[in-house]
Amino acid sequence: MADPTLAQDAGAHTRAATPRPRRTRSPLASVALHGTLGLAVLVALFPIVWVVLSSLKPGYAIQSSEITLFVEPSFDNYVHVLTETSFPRWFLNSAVVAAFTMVIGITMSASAGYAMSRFNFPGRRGLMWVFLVTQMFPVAILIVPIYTIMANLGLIDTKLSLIIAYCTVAVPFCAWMMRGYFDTIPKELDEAAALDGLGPFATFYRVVLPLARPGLAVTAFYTFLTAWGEVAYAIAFIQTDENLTLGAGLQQFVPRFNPQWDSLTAGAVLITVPAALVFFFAQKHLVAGLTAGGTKG
Amino acid sequence: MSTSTSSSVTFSGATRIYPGSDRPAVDALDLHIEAGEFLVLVGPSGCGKSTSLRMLAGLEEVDAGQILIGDRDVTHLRPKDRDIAMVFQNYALYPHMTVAENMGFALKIAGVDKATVRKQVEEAAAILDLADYLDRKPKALSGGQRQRVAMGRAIVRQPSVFCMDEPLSNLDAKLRVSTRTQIASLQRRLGTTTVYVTHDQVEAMTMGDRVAVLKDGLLQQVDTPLGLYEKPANAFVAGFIGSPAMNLGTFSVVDGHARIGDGLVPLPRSTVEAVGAAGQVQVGFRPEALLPASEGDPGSFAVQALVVEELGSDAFLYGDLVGDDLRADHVVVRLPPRGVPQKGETVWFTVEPGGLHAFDVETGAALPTH
Amino acid sequence: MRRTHAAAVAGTAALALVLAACGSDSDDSSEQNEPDPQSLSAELTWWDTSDPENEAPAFEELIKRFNEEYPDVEVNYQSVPFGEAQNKFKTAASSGSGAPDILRAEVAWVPEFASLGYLYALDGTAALEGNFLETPLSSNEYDGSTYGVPQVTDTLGLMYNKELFQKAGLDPEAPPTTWDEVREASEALQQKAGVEGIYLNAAGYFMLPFLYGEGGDLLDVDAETITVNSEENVAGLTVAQQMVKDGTAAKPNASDSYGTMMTLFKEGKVGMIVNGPWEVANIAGDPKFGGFENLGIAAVPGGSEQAGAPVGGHNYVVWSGMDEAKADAALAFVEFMASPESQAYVAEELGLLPGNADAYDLLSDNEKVSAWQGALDAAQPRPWIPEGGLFFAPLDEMAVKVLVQGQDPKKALDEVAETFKAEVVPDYEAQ
Amino acid sequence: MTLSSTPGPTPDHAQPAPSRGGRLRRSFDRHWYAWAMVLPTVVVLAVLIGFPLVQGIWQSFTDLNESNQRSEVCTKTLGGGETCKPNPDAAKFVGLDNYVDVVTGERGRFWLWFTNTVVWTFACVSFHYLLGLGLAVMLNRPMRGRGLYRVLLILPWAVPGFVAAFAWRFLFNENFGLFNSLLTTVGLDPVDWFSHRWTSLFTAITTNIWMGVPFMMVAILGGLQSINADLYEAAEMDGASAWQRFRHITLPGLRPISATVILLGTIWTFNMFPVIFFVTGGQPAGESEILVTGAFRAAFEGVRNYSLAATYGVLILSLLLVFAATYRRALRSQGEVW
Repeated sequence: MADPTLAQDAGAHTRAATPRPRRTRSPLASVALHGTLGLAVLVALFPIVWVVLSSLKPGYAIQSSEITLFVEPSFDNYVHVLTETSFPRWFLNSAVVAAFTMVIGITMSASAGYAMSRFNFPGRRGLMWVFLVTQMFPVAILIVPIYTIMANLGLIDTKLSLIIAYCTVAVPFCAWMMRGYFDTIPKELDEAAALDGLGPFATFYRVVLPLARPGLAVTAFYTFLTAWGEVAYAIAFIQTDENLTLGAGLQQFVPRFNPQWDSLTAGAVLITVPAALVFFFAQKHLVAGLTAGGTKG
Repeated sequence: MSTSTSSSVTFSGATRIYPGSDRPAVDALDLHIEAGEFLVLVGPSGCGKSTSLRMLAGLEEVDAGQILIGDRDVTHLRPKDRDIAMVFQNYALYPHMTVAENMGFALKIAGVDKATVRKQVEEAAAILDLADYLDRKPKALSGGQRQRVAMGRAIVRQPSVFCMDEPLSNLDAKLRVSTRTQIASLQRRLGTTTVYVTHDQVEAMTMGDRVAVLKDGLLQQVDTPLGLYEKPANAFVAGFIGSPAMNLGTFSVVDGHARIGDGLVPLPRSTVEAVGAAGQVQVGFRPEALLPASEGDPGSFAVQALVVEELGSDAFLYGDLVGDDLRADHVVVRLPPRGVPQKGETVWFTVEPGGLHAFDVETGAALPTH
Repeated sequence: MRRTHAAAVAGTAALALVLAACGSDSDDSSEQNEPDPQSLSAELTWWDTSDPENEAPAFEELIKRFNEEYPDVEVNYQSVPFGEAQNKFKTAASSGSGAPDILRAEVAWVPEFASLGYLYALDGTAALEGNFLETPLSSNEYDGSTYGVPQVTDTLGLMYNKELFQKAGLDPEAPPTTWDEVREASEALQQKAGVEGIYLNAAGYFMLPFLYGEGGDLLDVDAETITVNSEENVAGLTVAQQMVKDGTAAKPNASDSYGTMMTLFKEGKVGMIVNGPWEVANIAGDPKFGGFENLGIAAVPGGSEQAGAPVGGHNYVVWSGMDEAKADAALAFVEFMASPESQAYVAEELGLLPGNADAYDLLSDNEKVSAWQGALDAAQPRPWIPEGGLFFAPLDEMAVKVLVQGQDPKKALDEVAETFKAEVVPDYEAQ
Repeated sequence: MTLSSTPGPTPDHAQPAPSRGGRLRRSFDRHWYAWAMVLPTVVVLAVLIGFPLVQGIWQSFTDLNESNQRSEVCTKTLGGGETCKPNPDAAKFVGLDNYVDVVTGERGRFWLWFTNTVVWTFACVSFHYLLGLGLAVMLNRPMRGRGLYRVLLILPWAVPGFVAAFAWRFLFNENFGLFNSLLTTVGLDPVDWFSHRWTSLFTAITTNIWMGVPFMMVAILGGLQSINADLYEAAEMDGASAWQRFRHITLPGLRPISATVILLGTIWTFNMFPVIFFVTGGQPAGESEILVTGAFRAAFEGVRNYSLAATYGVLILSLLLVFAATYRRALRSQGEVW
């Protein structure tokens, strides 16, 4: 377990599989291991690297018969995207939408997951299935009816419409996962809290949530990513540049003819950076969070 | 530390049936615990002792019957409104809080001002010898220290009832014995009504003012430790209480005697009358209730020694009844440490006067023996 | 000729068309209650589907000019990528909320939107009073009413690289006029200039010149018959396929064949392409191509019957869910945008062809516009029916099957006809 | 001490009320907070997914489309009023016609899309799992640079889907892509990736594998860390080889987490719209379309066919439900419960 605060009182926790004292690997095995991982890293990185390299080229050289690593490398494309397009506004909108999706998504999935983990209420088992089924109906077909509902709620062209829609995408999985995570937190802690005078909500908020940080980190990462680069809902619900998010905004660089490869590649890099940063801070918790969620899921 | 107002506890027909189960986990429990009393709930696992405790704490629904603390009906009150504190088997300390925060949490929730909380925590810590650890997180403590923090958390609140659910089971054997006495003496000092759950009958006997024995959700007997030991209400209690356990067996009754192996042990008249036409009786005698005898002594029977354990202060002989091939149970006999029989030897014993217990074969209920 | 559409006569010169088509039925009733521009006050939303990077500034400049005349009409300009606009507008319009007051709609969208009740009919309003080209205007007609006003028109033409033509010993001022001549030019380009002769975009729309060239069409609207698998069309398609098979044309890609065509042409790696006016600025601006002087533009090459290319373009339409109180403002805006001056401005800036005939008078010395004159002569209207939006998915598949995968044209067209019958126009007769 | 004093008066429900109403009330008293905690999620899901789903099931038995959804067709003339006439062919109930049309191939290419979907889902999920497992096992060993490897290998997860799709499409471009250029450099013929059904699917599958491995890897890594290390030591004592340890300890230890991620992975991949849509665009000639993208094009190009879309939606949902139920039963028989 990556988070030591949980490890001791949980009782049921297995001993972490920390590096065991092992025989040293043979040099050959070592080379094979690092070689394989190095190759995997190469595969994982090179499409990203290729986009980054492309973003440094002038527009006409990005899609070209002659494939070269560098053509007049410069940051002109970035300057252009950041100063002469609505990119900064989309970026801000995406940040707002992703942040609120994250907060609301975490709140919803953590409380639903907690209820499913702790309370044996009528309808609990059905709910697990309902969550699964919501993942099965294709989003592409849901967009029109959801638009109509949003229109009836007067939410078209608002960031709220996106936040709500993204929550429907992310919350079922996150609730499932959080439930698994809560299952690993001893129930006695809740009982102790109940005896100490906390109600169910306060117990959840003051005792259980602080212990569920790794699970929350995964949920945060997942909800953030769901909202950050989403395209389909954003295209459908947002009507003005004022509220456009990155995924939808970037489509403006791909008009019917004459795609703006320069703006598009630079935009793609810029859109990936914050996601990578969020991921970088969350990754420490990712393994522990998914463990619990998955094991009991 | 000021003493708290301690309350009596009354279970009145309290019943718990888990969803999806036909059989009650606790079946119409009637039990009255006096204010200030230390009552131990004991029984094998699955007997409903923990469930009973959790019903009292409000952690478990009560499906029928009532629970009173003092005169208050708390049957459907929330745990926090019952004025009780609980020590959990795994202590359930909040990992993200320091020892002091753990102990003072309930007071903080209740809105007690910080200075008072700190004062009371420090008082409790002094009693439990935890003063040096107040700012540590639970993970930095040893098992015994954690156990004391859990105790401290309970006593800081000065509740009218303590609930303790096997609080010693995570300690090693030696620590368990010393903590056992600490808890008992602490309880006596505080005078707080305590309901203590354990599966260990030694703990039950050494700690409780009274002990309640449960089996299959049914209360078997409530009495002082000595009362249980000397006057078990049924064969289950007789077999459960005492170490080594009472020798129990079913024997046929012949002319007012029980045929035990080759021997005929006389039964009191009242017992014989109670057995009546059944012709069989369940007889029990504790290991220390057997007296060495010689072959042919009236009421004696023979035991062939299989193993002899010499403990220094005592010796225990484990053997088979001679002349009763059908019985597989061993007989246990406590002997003085000197001059013990050899393995394989056949030894004769009689039951000391008043050392014989008799139980109904069908119901297990105690039969009169005087 | 199988075409029976009213606008079939449009095969005459664009400028002649201007005269023939001038709004004969425009009545003057609306002129009497023309509101005072100063007092008109409203907030309008306009979805523009043009290229937000290169084309939008010109339209935003027009809005600025509009506001000089109508200071209190606020126009919220919103650029919506073309690929999203149709679905987005329909989703919004069908739910009754979120659609723009005014939309730049592709010609094929108008009958479809109109049939769904999403558009205001503009009959009898000032917006339709301009002298619009008949063929583009006809795309706005549905069920006896007119639902839109032409913004720009376009068609396909043969575009070629003059420098490569010279290298290949071809006359840059005498481009091929038939597919056979294209074949010859292509051979010359391949052998002498060392480049590909022509690149054919494997897409349904770009196959139409081959079909029209043999006198074919997709449907006979009047006879309610599916004619897409006619012998003429098979013949036309065979011409196209043969060019790929024998190497006259470069082998097209199945995916992004349009982008590949453009990149190769701009790089000077292919001598000829078939494309429209919307790409002129893009090609001329590419550092590798050599500017507008190097770009030759001609009518699409002809088949055995004629030279014919489809008419495309965009119209201004008004959403039927718009608050009618804004009618005057919306009409004033559309009228302004469709005026000869505005359209001429757009043509000057972007090289797009106006839909308003009078604009051509103002553009007589604009070479980018006049270069298309010949191509416009060959422009043919498409069947303007609501189902028009469904034509091209099966046709695109057909184009890939025939040009990329080398399937039998007859079989591929029969499959299109089946799909048309099953999913597009079930009430029509199969041929 | 004030603390130990009796709190407020006894609530009125202290006396158990045996009546039915009382029981309901008690059930509410007992569970209201649980319900309150799931309520926001349930309401949002019910409104935004549940309602359209039920509506969709109903619509799939009608011939509802964009043009016949209104009972009247109105022509509005700007500034000139409105004329309405009843819609001659308003939507009506057609029973199972939509399903018959779709399954018999009368409309769309259901079986082609279905086989593509199966191949796509199976290939993607198995490679996700196998590669994720392999990398996770390697990363679970103590070695130099483990943290760095892990960060770099998870990075594709942080790339938004459409960016990844765009990048790979770029790499696979037949004329200007890096892959064909490399093939030419080493003297091989370039591949017309999008001209054949399977090579085209291959590009999409490759893209999706690249995108999905990190999630699997992280999930499995988590699973590996929850396996008790004592088991490995015990097995080593018993003389188990590395392979045997993997086979008999690692794999069974991972079974619970594998069960979950494979189920979810299958559902997600089955409905993965953007990769196919952006990478192959269905080329060549619609042959690389999967059910969701095919259904989208079939129902949303031109006049939208809502009933057809709903039919596809219900078919997809049913297929996945059957899969999930079978899968769960298979797991049950192996002793896994979820």
